[in-house]
Amino acid sequence: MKTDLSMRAALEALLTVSETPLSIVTLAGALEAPINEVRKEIEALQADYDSAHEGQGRGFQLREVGGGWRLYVRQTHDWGVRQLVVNENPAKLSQAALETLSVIAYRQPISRGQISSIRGVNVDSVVRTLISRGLVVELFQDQDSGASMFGTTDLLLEQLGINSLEELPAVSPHLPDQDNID
Amino acid sequence: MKTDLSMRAALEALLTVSETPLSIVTLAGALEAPINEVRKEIEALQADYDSAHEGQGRGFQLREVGGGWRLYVRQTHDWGVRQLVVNENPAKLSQAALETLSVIAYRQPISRGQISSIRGVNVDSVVRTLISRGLVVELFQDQDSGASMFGTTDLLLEQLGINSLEELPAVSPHLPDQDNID
Amino acid sequence: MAVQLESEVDFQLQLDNFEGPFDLLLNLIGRHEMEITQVALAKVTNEFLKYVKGLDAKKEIDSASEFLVVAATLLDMKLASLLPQGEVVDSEDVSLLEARDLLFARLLQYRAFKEVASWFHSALDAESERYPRTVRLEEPYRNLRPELEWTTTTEELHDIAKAVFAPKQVPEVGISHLHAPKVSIREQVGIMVKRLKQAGKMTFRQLIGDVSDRAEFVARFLGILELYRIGAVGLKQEESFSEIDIQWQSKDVDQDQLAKLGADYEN
Repeated sequence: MKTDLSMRAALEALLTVSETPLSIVTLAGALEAPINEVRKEIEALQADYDSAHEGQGRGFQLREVGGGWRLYVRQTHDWGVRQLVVNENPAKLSQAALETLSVIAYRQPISRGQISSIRGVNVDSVVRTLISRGLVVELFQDQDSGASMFGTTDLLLEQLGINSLEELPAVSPHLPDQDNID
Repeated sequence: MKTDLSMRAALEALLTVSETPLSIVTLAGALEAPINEVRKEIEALQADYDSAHEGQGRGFQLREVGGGWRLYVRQTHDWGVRQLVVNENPAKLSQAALETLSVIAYRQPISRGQISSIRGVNVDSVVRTLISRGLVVELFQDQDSGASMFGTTDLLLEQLGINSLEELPAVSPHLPDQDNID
Repeated sequence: MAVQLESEVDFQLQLDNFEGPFDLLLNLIGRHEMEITQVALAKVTNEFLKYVKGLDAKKEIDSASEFLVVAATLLDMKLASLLPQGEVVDSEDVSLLEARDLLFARLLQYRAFKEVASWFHSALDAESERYPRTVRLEEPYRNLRPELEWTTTTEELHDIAKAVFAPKQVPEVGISHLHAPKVSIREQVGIMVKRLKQAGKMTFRQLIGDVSDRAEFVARFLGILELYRIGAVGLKQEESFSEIDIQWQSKDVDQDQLAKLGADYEN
């Protein structure tokens, strides 16, 4: 049987990686622990985070939302987070992002690996940016490879002022077949 | 002027929202705080997390990896997390790719030809794979030979779980000097 | 394709299993449970040569030449070990010693990187089991991002696409490891013709006496063969491994033909 403190640490581990709120039942299942105890320890953690740093609380807090528990930024620190978000997300797309976007526009549906082999660099973070900007979406998963296949959105068409991808001027006929590229 | 504790909480907030390692410079920029202090407080947080819960450490830890700081699940708790989230691991590198990667890591900047001469085989396609995985980049072109010179990326450091090339293990003491060999 | 090897243990080697000559050599030495020493190299030379014989040079053109270089060095070493140990140190002995040391050095170097590659393997493996926090930015904060400033027109996007899709400059074949500056056979022929015209007759050893570089050596050898082909020189060798005499034969050889000699090898 685990001591309370090690269960508390195990709960922290789960909360660290979870994107969605975790219900007490889910947490108890993952740790193979009684529901009552899990609830008790979760609440102890919440109090711990709220009272830390001499009562001002940690930069994150535990909140029960929609039937589950999740780590959130503590509101007090909005300012720093806002600065970080602004600094890390320039208003204009970088050249790398534009190049990647053009590859996706002309070659969709296309996987990250296929884009990489055309551009000759790793494109993971650039694709993430394009998705977060709403210009690119994951369309589906390739049945064979399991790779996510990406395409462009209506927002891109809107930004370009066109109605459909067919209005994009064709690229040169020298263009090698997709098959020859990856 | 903020007290140390409130800076510590603000740093926690930034680490909570970030999906990538944050460099001290980025953190200091977001908080408009001196770099020295940020580093001091980050290290204090790291120690805090490691010593919490009566010395067993919190379920998360702060690690400096690939040039930045990031929250990770503490290794002790990986087993619990594994049931909850699926790690999307990229395909494993081949033996040839691993050997080429290690040559580049220790001998950068290095050209394809120089790698070939150490490995005794043509390395073009392996280098291409490493580039598209984001582990290797072309640094510059050699002025004399025009050859592309390659080096490793921060992403490699991140995926190795280290913060700088200096943390690589020493190569065999028998290793002769490059100059004497090619 | 598999090669049967002479060995206490009967085993077969699959050609595809080896990444280059060092990989093979290390494996052979490892199978005999020996450290990398001259003795070890001498012992595995036969096995290595058998393997090289089985190389499909067309299929493995990339690595075949490397295998041959290593095979040649091993053969040299084996020959040298058969010769009586004299005190005479001529330039051939010195170059043999150099070739041997180079082979040792490269083999050790290869092994060192192979060892360290296993650290990379385990570090990458271990780290892929770690869990960083990768939680997407919370909704309210996502809206804090500065609005996207879109300034790219359809034409510009098209231009970018064209540039990205344009065939990349073909990466130069890695020849820098051949290290030597390019040696021109035409040039080497010129040097040799001048000397032969003066002397009338020289041994091949004399003709290459001033050569220190392997590529130059090869160029002169090929040059002699070319000269022989157009009838400019006669060749005579009394017995295997004895001196090769080269006789300048044609005082009125076609100068055009002579000038073009070796041009086929360039570019």
